[in-house]
Amino acid sequence: MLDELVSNELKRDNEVVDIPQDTVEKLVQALLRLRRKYDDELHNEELKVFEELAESLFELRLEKVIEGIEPKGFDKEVLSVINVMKKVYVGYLTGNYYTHKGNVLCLVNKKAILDDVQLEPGDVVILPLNKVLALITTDYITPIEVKE
Amino acid sequence: MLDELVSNELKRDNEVVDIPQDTVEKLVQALLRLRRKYDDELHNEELKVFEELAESLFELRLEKVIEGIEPKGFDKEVLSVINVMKKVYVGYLTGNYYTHKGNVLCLVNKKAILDDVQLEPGDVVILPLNKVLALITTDYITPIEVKE
Amino acid sequence: MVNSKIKAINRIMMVTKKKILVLDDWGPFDDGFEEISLSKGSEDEVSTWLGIKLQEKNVAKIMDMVSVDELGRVLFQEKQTINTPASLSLLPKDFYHRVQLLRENLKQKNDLQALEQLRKLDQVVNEIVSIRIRKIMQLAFLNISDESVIDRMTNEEFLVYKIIKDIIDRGIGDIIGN
Amino acid sequence: MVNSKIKAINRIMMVTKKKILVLDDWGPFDDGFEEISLSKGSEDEVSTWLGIKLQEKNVAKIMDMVSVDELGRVLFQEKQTINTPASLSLLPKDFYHRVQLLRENLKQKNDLQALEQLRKLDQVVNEIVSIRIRKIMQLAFLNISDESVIDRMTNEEFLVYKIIKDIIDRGIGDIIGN
Amino acid sequence: MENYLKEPVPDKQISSEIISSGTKCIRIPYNPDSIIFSFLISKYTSNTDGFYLTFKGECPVKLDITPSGRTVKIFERQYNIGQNSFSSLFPISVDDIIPILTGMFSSIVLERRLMTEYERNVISQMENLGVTIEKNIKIPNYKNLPLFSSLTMSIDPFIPEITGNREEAMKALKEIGIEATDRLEDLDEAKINTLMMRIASSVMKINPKFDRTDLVADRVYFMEYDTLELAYTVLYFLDLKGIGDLFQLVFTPNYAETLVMKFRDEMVKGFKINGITENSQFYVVDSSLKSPILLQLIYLQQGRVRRDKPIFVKLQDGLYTSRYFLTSWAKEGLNKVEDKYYAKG
Amino acid sequence: MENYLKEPVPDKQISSEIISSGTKCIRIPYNPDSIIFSFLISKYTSNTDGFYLTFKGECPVKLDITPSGRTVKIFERQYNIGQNSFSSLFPISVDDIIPILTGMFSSIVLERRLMTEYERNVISQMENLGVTIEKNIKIPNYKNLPLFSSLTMSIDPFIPEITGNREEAMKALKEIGIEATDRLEDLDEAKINTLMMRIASSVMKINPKFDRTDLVADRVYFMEYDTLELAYTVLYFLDLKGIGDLFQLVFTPNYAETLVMKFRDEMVKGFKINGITENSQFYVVDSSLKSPILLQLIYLQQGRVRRDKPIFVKLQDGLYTSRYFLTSWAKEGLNKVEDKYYAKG
Repeated sequence: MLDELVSNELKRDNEVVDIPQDTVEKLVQALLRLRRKYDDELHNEELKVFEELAESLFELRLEKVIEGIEPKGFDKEVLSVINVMKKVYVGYLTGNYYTHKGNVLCLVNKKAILDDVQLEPGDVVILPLNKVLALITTDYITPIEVKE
Repeated sequence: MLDELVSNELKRDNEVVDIPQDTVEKLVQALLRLRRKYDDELHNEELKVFEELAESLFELRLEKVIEGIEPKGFDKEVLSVINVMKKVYVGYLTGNYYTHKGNVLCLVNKKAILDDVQLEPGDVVILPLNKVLALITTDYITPIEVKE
Repeated sequence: MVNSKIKAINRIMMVTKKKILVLDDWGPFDDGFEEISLSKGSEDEVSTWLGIKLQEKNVAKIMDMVSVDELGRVLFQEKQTINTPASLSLLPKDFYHRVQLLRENLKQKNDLQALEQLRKLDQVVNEIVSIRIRKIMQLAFLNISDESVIDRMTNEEFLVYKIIKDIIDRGIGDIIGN
Repeated sequence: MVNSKIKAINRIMMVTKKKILVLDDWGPFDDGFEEISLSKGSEDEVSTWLGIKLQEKNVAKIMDMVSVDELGRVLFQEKQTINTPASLSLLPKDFYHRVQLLRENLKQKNDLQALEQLRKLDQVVNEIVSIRIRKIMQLAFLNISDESVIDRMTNEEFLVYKIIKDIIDRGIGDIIGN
Repeated sequence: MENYLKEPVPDKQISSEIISSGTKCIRIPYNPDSIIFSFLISKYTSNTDGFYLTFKGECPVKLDITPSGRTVKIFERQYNIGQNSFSSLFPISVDDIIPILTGMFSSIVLERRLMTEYERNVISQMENLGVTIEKNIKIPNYKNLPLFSSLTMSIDPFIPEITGNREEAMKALKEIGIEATDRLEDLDEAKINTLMMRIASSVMKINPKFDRTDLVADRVYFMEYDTLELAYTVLYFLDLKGIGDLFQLVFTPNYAETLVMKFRDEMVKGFKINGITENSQFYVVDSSLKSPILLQLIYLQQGRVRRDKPIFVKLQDGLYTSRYFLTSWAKEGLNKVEDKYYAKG
Repeated sequence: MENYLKEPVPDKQISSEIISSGTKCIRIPYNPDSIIFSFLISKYTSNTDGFYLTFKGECPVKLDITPSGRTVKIFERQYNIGQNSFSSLFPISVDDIIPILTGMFSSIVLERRLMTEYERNVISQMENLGVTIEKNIKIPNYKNLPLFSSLTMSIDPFIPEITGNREEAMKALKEIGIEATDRLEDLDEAKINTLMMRIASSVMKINPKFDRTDLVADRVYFMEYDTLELAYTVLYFLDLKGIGDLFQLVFTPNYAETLVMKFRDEMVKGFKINGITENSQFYVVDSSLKSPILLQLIYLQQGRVRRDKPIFVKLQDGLYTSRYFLTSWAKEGLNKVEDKYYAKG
C-alpha cells in the first residue's frame, strides 16, 4: 500500500526503491474504482490523503534521482526525464547550444507538427528552452551542439 | 557569474532566486564562444568546472521547486515542468486516469504525429506513462480523468 | 530533502491505524481495500484520517492520544536523565502527531481552561523536544546506533538522528579521502 | 538537498581565486572572461581549478595551502577550548578544500615520509572536524547566530550549522502550532 | 487491389489478422461496439509505444458501419461482416468474455435488433465458459435484482410511469400481488403471466404495435452479469463519462462490477422525461435522464425520432449532448452545446 | 491568383511584408544567403513560441533559387528579385550590418558573380554606418592581415602553391622583396604591382584565361571585417559545422569575430589538395581542406567541375561531404557518406 511505499522510500537513503509495476497496478486499480464509485466527503478525504502520499513518493524518489541515484521501478522512465532535463539545462547554461535570449536552435528528428507547422527530419527550428525540453523527451528534436 | 548564481541559490533557502534572462545570456554567450574557439585540455577543464556548477544550479533550484517553492527566473518554465510531472504522477498513482499496466488513456488536443501516426483533436491514444508526461508538456494530449 | 521527508512522515501518519472508541453505529464504509463497520460501544482500529473525521462527527473517539498529564510525566523522565543521551525515554512513533491531535482538540474547545492547558502543553512539549533533540544529537555524535535506543525515538526524531549522523559521517568522510 | 548543497559548495570552491607563485612564464590564456598572463617569479591569483592544473604542469605553486604543522596548531587551539562552542577558531572558508589539496599533494609524492605525513594529517583533521562539528551543533542548539562566530566557520560547517538549526527550529515549530 | 467480398464473412480470423498485422492504429466510428473491439485489439498488440484510435484520420486498419452492414479493412483487404457486431469477431477467452459480450450487446441493444446467427453461435461457444442463454423477459438482470429494480431500469421496452420511477414500479407490483423485493424466480407461472400482461398493457399505451411476445428475447448471462444490463450501463456511461469506462472494462473486465453498481445507483434515484421538441437540426428532450443515447432508444420505440438526428438533453443551464451525437466533437462525456458551435458543425 | 512579376523587383518592402505577415515558418533552399536572410526575419518576428525553417515542407513564405533568378513567395504574392541576394533585401540597421553583408557576400562569392546594381546601392546606403567600398585586390582582409596570411587564405583566385601554404607564401613574398608580415598598406605602388604580377602569373598556370584585372574587385569592409573573409568563413563553417554558426552570427553579430578568428586559425595550419576524380554521380577531392564548398569554388575557376554535381572530400577513413551538397540529408556539418546511402539518394 501507498504508505508502505513511502515508508520504504524513506528508509533507503541511497537507492530508489525498485517498486514493481504489479504492486502499483493493484493500488491504482483499487483507487480508480474508489474514485469512480464514490463522491462523498469521506471518500474525497481518503483520496486527498492518498494524493498527498503519492506526492511524497514522487518527491522522495525524484530528489534521489536529482542527486544522481539511478532511477528504478515502475516509474523509471518518468524519473529519468530529470536526467534529460539536467543535460539540456547544463548544455544551455554552458553555451553548448546555439542560442539567443533563451531560444535554442534545434534540428527536427522525425516528422512532427509543431505549432501547426508540419516539419520533416532535418528541418530547423528555433524554440524557447522549455519547449526544447518537452520536444527532446518526445524525441522530435535535438538541439544543435556547439561541440559534440 | 555562475559561481555567484550557485552561491546565491545556496544562501536563499525559501525561494528560487529570480535570475534574469540577461544575466544568463552574458554567461551563455561567453561560454558558447569559448567552446567554439578552443578545444584544448585547459579549456575543456574549465568547461567541465562550469558544467558542474550549472548542474548544481539545476539541482538546487529544482529541489526547491519539488519542495513546493514557486519557480522564478529565466528557467521558470523549465522548472515548472516538475509541477506538471507531479500532477500526472499523483493522478496516475491515485487512480485518476483510465489505465492498465502503466499505459494511460488520453485524448489528443491538437494535430500531432505520434509514432508516425497522424492524429486529429479528439482522437484517442493509449500511451505509457513517460510518453504521456512528455506529450502533456507539449500540450499534444490530455489524460482522460476518472473524476475531474 | 529534509522538507520532503518531514512531509512524508506526517503523511504516512495519516494512514497509520489508531485505536478508537466507537460512540455510534457506523458503516459499512468501503475504503477501496476493506469494508469497515463499527458498532457502538466497541473498541476498534481505523486509519488516523478516518479516526479524525469520525471524531469530528462524534461517531468515535480516538484513544491513542496523549493527555497533558502524560506529557508532564514524559518531561519529568527526560529531565531526570538530562545528561544521559542513551536514557531517552520510549515514546510511540507517532508521539508528536498525537500531541498535534491533542492541541487541535484543545483549540476547538475554546474555553479558558482549555486555553490554559494549551499554553501549558506548548511549554511542556517545547521542553521535551529540546531535551530529546539534544540527546539525539549526542547519540548521533557518539555514533550510537543501538536498535534499542533507536526504537525509543519517534519517526521525526529518527529522521533528525539520521540526518545528523549522515552529516557527521559525511563531513569527516568527504574530507578524509573520498 | 544536503548532498546537492555539499556538492555545490565544493564546486564553487573550484572557481574561487587562490594565490599562486608563478614558476614559469605562462599565457596569455583567454578564459572567456579575461585574458591571463603570468610572469615567472611573480605572485598572482587564479581560479582554483586553474591553479591545480598549473601546479600539475609545474608552472605555478598554490600558496593558499595548509601544512601539516598548521593543522597541528589548529587542533591544539580547538582542543584548548573544547568545551566553549563560541570559541571556534577562525578558519578560511575553503579550509577543508585546502586540506584536500594537501592530501592530494602528499599522495602523489608516494614516498614513505609522505605516507607517514598523510596518516598523521588524516588523524589530525579527523580530530579537528570532530571537535568543530560538536561545537557547531552546540552553537546551533544554543541558537547562537552571531555574525562573528559564523564568520569563523568554513563553507561546509556553515551548511551543517544551518541544517541543524533548521531542524531544531522546525522540529519545535512543526509541533507547537504550524 | 481491393478485395471486396460481397458475402458477409464474419470470422475470428479477422481479429488475428489485425493483431498480427502489427498495426498500432485503427480508424473507427464513434460507437461502443467498435470502441470495445478496438480496445480488445490494442490489448493484444505487442506495441509498447502506444496505440491509437482515430475517428477521422487515416490508419491501415479501418472499421466502418455502412447502411449495408459493417466492414473491416486491413491494409488492402476489406471484409464485409454484415450485421454482426465487431466485438463478436474477437477470439473467445475467459479474460475477454465480459468485454466481448458488452460490445455485442451494446450493438444489439443500440440497433434494436436480434442476435445474428453468427452471434448466437459465438454465444453457444461461450457456454462451456459459463455463459447461459434463455428466452426470457427483456428487463435488466431479472435473475439477481428485485423486480421493482429491474422494472425501473427497463429502457427498451420503456414502461410508461414505471421506468425511472421506483415508487410507481413498487406500486404496480403490489397491485398485481407481487412483493416489490421479489425476484422473477420467486414468482409462479401465473404471476409471471400477470406481470407480463401488466407491462405489455402499459407499453401499448405509447406504442400500440407492442405485444407480449416483444417482451421476450434471448437473454444472455455470464456470472452475475446480465448482458442487457451491461449494454445499458455502457451506453449510459459512454454518454455521461465517455470512452474511459469502456477502456477500463476491456482491460480489467471486473471493472464491469463497478460500472453496473454505479449504473444501478444512478437509476434507483429515478428520472423523469418531460417531453420532446424538434427543430430542423436536432431534438431537445426535457429530461432528468441525462443520457441522449438511452433517450433516443426510448423515443425510437414510439417512432418519434430519426436515428440520424442528434438528441440534446435540456438541463437547467442549457442543452447538453454526448460525443456519440456530435462526432466532430473533441470532448468526451456529456458537454454543453454551444449555440454557435452547433450552428457551425 | 499568382501575382508573378516578370521584372525583378528587389525591394526592402519584401522583408517587412514577410515580418508583418506574422509567419512563423519559411521554406528555403539550403544555402547560406537564404539561411541568413531567414534567421534575420526570425529575429524580428514577434512569435515567442518558435520559428521554423523547412527545406521540403510547406510554408506560407517560400524562398527559391531558380535558373532565372531568386524568388520570394509570400502567401499568394510572388516576387522575382533576379540575381540579388536575399540578404540584400533586409532593412539596414547597425545591428544587422554584419549578417546582411555576410549573406550578400556569401552569395556573391559562392556564385562567383559581381555585385548587382541593387546590392551596390545597398552598400552605398551603408556607408554612413561605417561600411567602406574600394576597388582593390581580391585577397582576404589585406587591410588588417599580414600579406602572407591573406595569400594563404585566397580561395578565389586560388593561387597554386601559395594558397594553403604559409611557407610558400612567405617565400614568394620574400622573392619579390616583400616582408612576409607587411600589410598591403606598407607597400609602395611598385611593390603592389610586382605582387599582383606574381599572383596573376601563378594563377595563370592553372587558369590561362586569368589576367591581372581579375585580381581586382569591389572590396567592402565594415570595421575590422572584410566581407570576402566573412564569406569564406561562413562557407567554410556551413560545410564543417552546419547552420549553427550562421544562426549565432545573425543573432549576436559580434560572433563573427569568433568565427573569423577560428577560420584564420584553421587556414594558418595550411592544407593540400591532391587532385580530383569524377564518377557519374560525384567528384572526389583528395584534400586536407575539408570544405566541399571551398573545393568546388577552387575547381570552378579551372573549369574542372559542374555546379550541380556534389563534391566529396576524401579523408583517411572515407568520403565526406556537407549538407549543402546532399540536401536530402537531415544532418548538419561534415558527415561521412555511406555508400549505400548515396547510391539511394
